[in-house]
Amino acid sequence: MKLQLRPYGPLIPVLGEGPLAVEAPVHTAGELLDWLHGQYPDLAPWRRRIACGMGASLLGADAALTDQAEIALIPPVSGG
Amino acid sequence: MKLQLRPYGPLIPVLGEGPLAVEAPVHTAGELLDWLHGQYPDLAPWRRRIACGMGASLLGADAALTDQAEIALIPPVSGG
Amino acid sequence: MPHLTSQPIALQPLLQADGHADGAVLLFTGTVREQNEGRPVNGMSYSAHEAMAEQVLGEICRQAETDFAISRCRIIHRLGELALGEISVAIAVHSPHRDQAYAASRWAIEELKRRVPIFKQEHYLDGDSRYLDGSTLDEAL
Amino acid sequence: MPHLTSQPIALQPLLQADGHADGAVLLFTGTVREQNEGRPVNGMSYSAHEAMAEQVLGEICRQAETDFAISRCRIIHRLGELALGEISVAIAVHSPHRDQAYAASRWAIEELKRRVPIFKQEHYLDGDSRYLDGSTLDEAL
Repeated sequence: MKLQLRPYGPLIPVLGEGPLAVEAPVHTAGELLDWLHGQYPDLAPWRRRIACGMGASLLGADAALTDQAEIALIPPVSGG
Repeated sequence: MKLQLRPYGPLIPVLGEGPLAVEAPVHTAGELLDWLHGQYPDLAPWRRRIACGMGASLLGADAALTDQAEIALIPPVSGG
Repeated sequence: MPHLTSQPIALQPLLQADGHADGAVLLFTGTVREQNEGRPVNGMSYSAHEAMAEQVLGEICRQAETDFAISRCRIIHRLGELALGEISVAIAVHSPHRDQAYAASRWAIEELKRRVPIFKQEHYLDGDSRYLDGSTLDEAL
Repeated sequence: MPHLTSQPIALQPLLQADGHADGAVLLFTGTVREQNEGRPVNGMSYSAHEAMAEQVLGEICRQAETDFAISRCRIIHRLGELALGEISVAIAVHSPHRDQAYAASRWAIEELKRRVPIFKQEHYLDGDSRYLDGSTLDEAL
């Protein structure tokens, strides 16, 4: 499906400012991240450390994605 | 000996604003308080709860008093 | 009142009480330090997933108010470029009693660091910059 | 800088940092509440053994700075007649890290309540007044 990816924080130097339009053979948030790690080996430091978000909510690994969705890619947080 | 007593806080309604000039047959801070409790039965709620001070320091029970000293009578503290 | 701002954080409104029911106010502020892990720092950038950060900060405030029985918790986090000494975050807790104020404030700053999608980039005196490593979100996949 | 004042406590100077070494500032303020133990209050008077209170407050600040490895501890206590909502005490701790700031601030307010010869008299809405019971000094005889 087609997705708009929006990387945050330290993912921006790797993936660009975004939104990043991709066409990925995936159905869930977990599959999207697996696919993304395959496409972008430079994401290796963030293996199992990226959360997916849609709107103001986080998505579980099994959350179904919909075509054209905008998905936030959220690395570890460091506010304060 | 002659002493000037300076009561603080809730001791003021009992002993007056002070300084209170007394002539007391005592040598130490502990003896002074014992004598004072004898003279002022209304001090009963503060039995073992008054500290004596001289200048900016507290006096132990055995601290020797000197004639004409000004002695602070310090009830439980309630700042904050 | 938004939790995120690109302007310097004004503390006075955070300290202002709504009434006279509270005996304790505790204000925590975090500021940009001149060094981190031994490296001289000359500034900091903060960015955020703003919609999510607003929501999570609101949840933290409401949960602090409920769980610690305090009257009010407000959190403001700065975004953008910050110079040395500038305030990056302020947490103000108003409470009838001080015990709860300290506990709630301490909890709120830890929750913020653990859960809120804000990202800190340190700028060093030597011209280098670095995103700081942080706390992986629970839902990370 | 004296620790006791009969003027309203100004918070801004307490928040002002000396440099850029500190990442955390914690400000605690105690204010006059509209009720205590269920009785409606309309004001408070604070008096002190001023010389001794100044000295003990100075000792508390210095000990906080040493024992908790913080940069600065300042305490200001108000004396005289206070209306509802007025600040009776402010404790400001500046510290490189927040853990020590919270620990030092908490310790300082407890020490103040335990050791500093200040006396609080509550004034009630019904015209009655009462000195609050407090903490007996260690040297009490």
